[in-house]
Amino acid sequence: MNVLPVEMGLLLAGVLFTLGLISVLIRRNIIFMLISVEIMLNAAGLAFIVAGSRWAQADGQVMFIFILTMAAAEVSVGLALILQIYHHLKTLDSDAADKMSG
Amino acid sequence: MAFYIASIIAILATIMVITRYNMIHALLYLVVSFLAVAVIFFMLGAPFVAALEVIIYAGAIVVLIIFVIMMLNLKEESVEQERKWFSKNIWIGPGILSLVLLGELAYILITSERVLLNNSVVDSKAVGMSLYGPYIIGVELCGLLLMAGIVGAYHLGRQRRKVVHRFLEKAEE
Amino acid sequence: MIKLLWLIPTLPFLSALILILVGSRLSWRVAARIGAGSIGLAALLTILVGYEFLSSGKDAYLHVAWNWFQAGDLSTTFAFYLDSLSMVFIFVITFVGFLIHIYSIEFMQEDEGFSRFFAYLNLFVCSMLILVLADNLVLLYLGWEGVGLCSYLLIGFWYSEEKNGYAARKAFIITRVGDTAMAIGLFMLFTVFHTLNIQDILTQAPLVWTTGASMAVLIAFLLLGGAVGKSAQLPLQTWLPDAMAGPSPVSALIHAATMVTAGVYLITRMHIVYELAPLAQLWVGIIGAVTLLIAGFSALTQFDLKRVLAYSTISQIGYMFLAMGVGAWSAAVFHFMIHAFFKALLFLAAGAVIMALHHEHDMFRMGGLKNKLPTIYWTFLIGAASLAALPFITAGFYSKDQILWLAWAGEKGNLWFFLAALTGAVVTAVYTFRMVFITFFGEAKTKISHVPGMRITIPLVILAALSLLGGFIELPHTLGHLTLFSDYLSPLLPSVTLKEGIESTEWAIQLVTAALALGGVYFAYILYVKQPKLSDEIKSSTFELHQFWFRGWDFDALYNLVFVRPFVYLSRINKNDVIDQFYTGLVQITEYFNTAFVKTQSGILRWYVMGIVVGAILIMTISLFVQP
Amino acid sequence: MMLASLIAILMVGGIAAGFLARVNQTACRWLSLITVTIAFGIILFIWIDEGLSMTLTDSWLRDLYIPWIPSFGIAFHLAMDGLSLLMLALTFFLGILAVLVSWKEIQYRVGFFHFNLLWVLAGITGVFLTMDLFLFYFFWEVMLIPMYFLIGIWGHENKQYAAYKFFIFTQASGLLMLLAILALYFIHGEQTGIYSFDYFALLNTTLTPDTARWLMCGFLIAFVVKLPVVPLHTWLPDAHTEAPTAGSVLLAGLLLKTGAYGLIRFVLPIFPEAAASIAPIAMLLGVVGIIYGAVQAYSQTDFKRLVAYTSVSHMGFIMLGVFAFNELAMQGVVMQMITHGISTGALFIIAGVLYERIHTRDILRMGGMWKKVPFMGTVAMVFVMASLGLPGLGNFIAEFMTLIGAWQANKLLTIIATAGLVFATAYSLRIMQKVFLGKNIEGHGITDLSLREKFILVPLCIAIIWLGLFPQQVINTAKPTVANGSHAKNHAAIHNRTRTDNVQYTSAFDTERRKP
Repeated sequence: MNVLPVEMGLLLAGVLFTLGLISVLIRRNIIFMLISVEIMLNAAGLAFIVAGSRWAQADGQVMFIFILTMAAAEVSVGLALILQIYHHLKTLDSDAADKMSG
Repeated sequence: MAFYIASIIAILATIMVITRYNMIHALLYLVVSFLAVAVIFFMLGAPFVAALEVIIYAGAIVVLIIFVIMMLNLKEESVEQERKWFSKNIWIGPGILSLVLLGELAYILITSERVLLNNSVVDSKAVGMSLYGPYIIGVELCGLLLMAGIVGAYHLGRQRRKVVHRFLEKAEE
Repeated sequence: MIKLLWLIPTLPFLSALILILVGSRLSWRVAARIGAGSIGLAALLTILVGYEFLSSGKDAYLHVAWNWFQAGDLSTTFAFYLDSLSMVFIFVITFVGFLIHIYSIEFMQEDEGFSRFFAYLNLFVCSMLILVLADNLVLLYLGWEGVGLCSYLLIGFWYSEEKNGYAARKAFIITRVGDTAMAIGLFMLFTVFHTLNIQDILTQAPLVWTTGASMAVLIAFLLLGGAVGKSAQLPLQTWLPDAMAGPSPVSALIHAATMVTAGVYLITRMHIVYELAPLAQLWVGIIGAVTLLIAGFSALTQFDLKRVLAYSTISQIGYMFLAMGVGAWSAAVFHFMIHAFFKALLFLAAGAVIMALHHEHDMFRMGGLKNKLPTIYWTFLIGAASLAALPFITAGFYSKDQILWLAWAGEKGNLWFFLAALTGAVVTAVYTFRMVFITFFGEAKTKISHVPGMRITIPLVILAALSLLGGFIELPHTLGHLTLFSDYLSPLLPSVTLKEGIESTEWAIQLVTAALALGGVYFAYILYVKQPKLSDEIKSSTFELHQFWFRGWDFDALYNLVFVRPFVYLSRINKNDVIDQFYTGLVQITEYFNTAFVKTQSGILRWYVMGIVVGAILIMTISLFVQP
Repeated sequence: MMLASLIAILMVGGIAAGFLARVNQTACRWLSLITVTIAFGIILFIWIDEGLSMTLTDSWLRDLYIPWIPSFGIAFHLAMDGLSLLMLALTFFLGILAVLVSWKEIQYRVGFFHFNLLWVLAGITGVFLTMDLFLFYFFWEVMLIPMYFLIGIWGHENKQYAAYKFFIFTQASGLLMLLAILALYFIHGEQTGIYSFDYFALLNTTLTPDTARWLMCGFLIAFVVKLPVVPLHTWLPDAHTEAPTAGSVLLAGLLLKTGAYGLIRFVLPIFPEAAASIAPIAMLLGVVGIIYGAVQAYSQTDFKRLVAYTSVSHMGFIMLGVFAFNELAMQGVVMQMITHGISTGALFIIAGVLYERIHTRDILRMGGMWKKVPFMGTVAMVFVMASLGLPGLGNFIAEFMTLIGAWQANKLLTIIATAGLVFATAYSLRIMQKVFLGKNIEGHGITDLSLREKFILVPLCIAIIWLGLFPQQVINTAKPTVANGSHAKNHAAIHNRTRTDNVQYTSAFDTERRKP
């Protein structure tokens, strides 16, 4: 296996994260926003793995597992919320849920 | 070499995800992206995590989202709506911001000292030792979190049964 | 008997207390007995105490009622100190006070506030007695403010008239200005002597200060400030003419006989300090001289009977100040006593006239009362003669002559003082007899509605007798040379050192004085009886000056312009408190920011994410490019 | 134990009264009255029993020490000296009157009103007794919140605004004090290794001049806002005007005094040098307050607002006296705290009594009342005279001692302050003129004081005259606190005598002991 420089891994993580971020910013559909968040979480996990691999330690993977757990919980709660929002507002438009505006 | 190929696939797939109008298509590309990342994990010497990536991300989470989309029973008009929401101008601001962020990140990485990855494999056993050793408190917290997630999802997802008199319901219509 | 000294102020106090608490339920007869009776008892007690005091031959008697308060170095007692000076004062206060109380029973009979009137009057007598009997300056200050309060209450006695209330407040506030100076004087005295006990201060003062010590001068000036306020001297004299809004007995007791002479008492009491502060003493004399002239000229132009008397009071107290200014302490006290007799008489008689003419104050609407009210006429005439110092038979002549002589011959006297006093004497004679002639001579212009009864005439007669005979206890060198009064005070008050070789001129001075007084009377006779048109001509030819004097030399207007209006204006424009604007401004700014920032709380999720991104970029940029 | 019982009685009584009102409102009023009277009785008992025999070296009467949160060095520490005793006597005296004045005035949510009233009193009691700074802050807040409700629920037209303003001013300044307390706590802990909020322990903290000045400012601001000192006074006219009568009485009579008490108890002993260094400025602020309050009072047309501004003016004397640093001035300050509580409280009660009858506080619409209500007029005259400092009434003793003491410290300022008495005369007489004298313009037909109102006002009258003629007892009681520099250190004697449970505790911040 080729020996890779660390920054390439991290750069990949950064690119993926940025793509997710752009998506969050431009989408109005809540489900798409949730998907984009998943992309960003995944990118963060990738960064951890790269770091763990750099030191040949298990800690990076442990962190990834934590992120994974969190993502799972987040998705389940998030989807439940989406169901509720859709139920109440009859739309997936995140801008429609602006009752909290000051 | 394989790393670069996988990387490019991941990036391309992700770009496809964020540009689709149809959710199901986007999710399929997302699976591809996750799989590519799983390959990278494998190459980085983390086979256990690669497996988890496939099973949980590409498997469970994506499937969950698909289920929800199916529950919502979205039709063609949702795709149309997505198209309507998706103007060209909307890209400009987020794009610039994100690129700035990415640029700064790249700058940090490039200017930092060049370090090569360690080529050793950290197997699942080591991960397990680590998880149930020094990180035990984290595991417990994750347990709590999942618990809260389950309870929260159940509570939020429950359809409240409206107890309204039928005449009143009629009146509402 | 002397042990009962404490009862003298206590009796009026108890009576006042009873009248305040249950007065409204008492019939006027009972209220009058309590009110006047308590003063009568006090007067009787004064005579007994005085007799024992004089016969004991002691210098002073001290009665400590209780320790008032003591903190740090300051220790004050509620103690009464009787010596020959306070003896004179308590005698005048209780005795004249008693006569005025008797007079008031008839004068106020019809008034619905009868018991309230007596309560205030008794409270006044009590405070005045405390003032003159006080053993320390704090207690003196208590009496000092107490009489101020009673003066306020009594001037504004008929409170439903807005202008009475105004006069009352004016009196209180202006005297308070003087009191403030006096209070500061007390602070300074305390700082120097660590005590406010009068006798301790007086014994220590010569040891601590040399003559002319700046501290002594300063303190003397500050105390003078208090005296000037209370005694209605320049520049704080403006309240007294307005104070005539009160009932006539009040004017007689408070604004002629007793309270307004409190300043004289204070300065006489502290005479050692003034001896040590020649500059301040000189100013006492200057203030007295200027005041007596200013007030005298103002008195010439008044048409309200009581206002003439008010200005006359200011003028006569000016004489006392002049006397003190030249160090003639006992002459000042002597004039105080005689003045108390004849001025109380004049006020009471004027009150009787006013009452008889249905509350008519304007002299020019009186006239011809000589035959209709003969008792009043004769007593008023005696009082006026005494005030004008008609020679040889009136007490006023002897007391005033002494002052004139000492202003001329005394070591601290000078020509200007003498000339001022002399001019004042002429003016006094003119305005006094102008008053007499206008009021009692000529034809009657108003009908008499009330003929005074016994309770009014008896006090008048007694006071008239005193105004005539009171002077014979102190006669000048040229006329019998009797010095009962000054001998009596001599252990306490130093006598005046005369200039070298001046004694021979005394008879000449007396002659001039007598001639001028008689001349003044004759002048008034010509102007107001013989040729009334002449007075009108003079008046119209000097109209501006006349009005200027009539308004009391425009001091009121000056003070209104300089002090009252700015204060009221400042207070009015700032009614809503400009400082609060700062805090409301703060609130407005906060609210402005609130409305500005609340827009960021749009409820649109993507905006929040955008915020997070921008924040992240900022932080990263800062950590990248700003190296610590 | 008696000290804790004072607070406990009031708190329990408050809760009980709150519930009792659901059954019977009159019973609730009686219960409150009895509760405060019992507390007053206890204080009088202590005063007669021990207060009179106090000496300069043995000046602490009672002490109660119960560890509360020992790991942070927080204790339930109450102690009483002459100053606390006087303040408590005033508190309960006015407390009784506050219950009485509300008898007819408050008809809405009676139970909650009395609950708040008693809890304010409990808070004030705590403030006057506690010797633990954490506890002090606790009670400082306890007295604040019920007061907020008193103004906000039972006040007049603009009550919400006034309540907010009052709350924000006091709360914001109180937080500064909390910061200063914490800083002091940590500095002391670092120096000695003992982390404690105890007043007597913190007294011995050595501070650099700079630190001391900052910390003092924290305390000072809390206290001068409460006092209040110009320019931090603007909450007071609003709060006093809008509060119900009982609220105004408590505000003017007691809450302002907690500020003055704080200055005497905390600022001067803990930061003596820093306090001395700002003394001229503080005195200047006091004098500005005297004059400014008096000028403001003159133009007010709202009776209660006028009286509120007189409070600002009178509190200036406290500032002047406290920072004059001598016994005379300090005695004057203590005296002023008591007499101002009585005289201003009485004026507010009179304003309330008038409001009940003619439903206005505008003095331009009053006038000529004397004819109708001579008794009320006489009582009002006494307190108006007290407020202008007439000798023979308590306020004179206070102001005279303050001024004569201040004269030793700063001559010019004292002269200006003395001149303030002239202004005091102007505004005081204006009250009398506009309300009771002059003509009855609107023809109000009103009745004189009822028996209950006489029962409220006559004791106040007697008290103010008594204080004017026989003030020595009060002066003696306060003497050890204000005259003796080492007063606080005397506390060790009684403290050791009573403190049996000398608990050894480990501090949470005690790094030495936490090392394994």
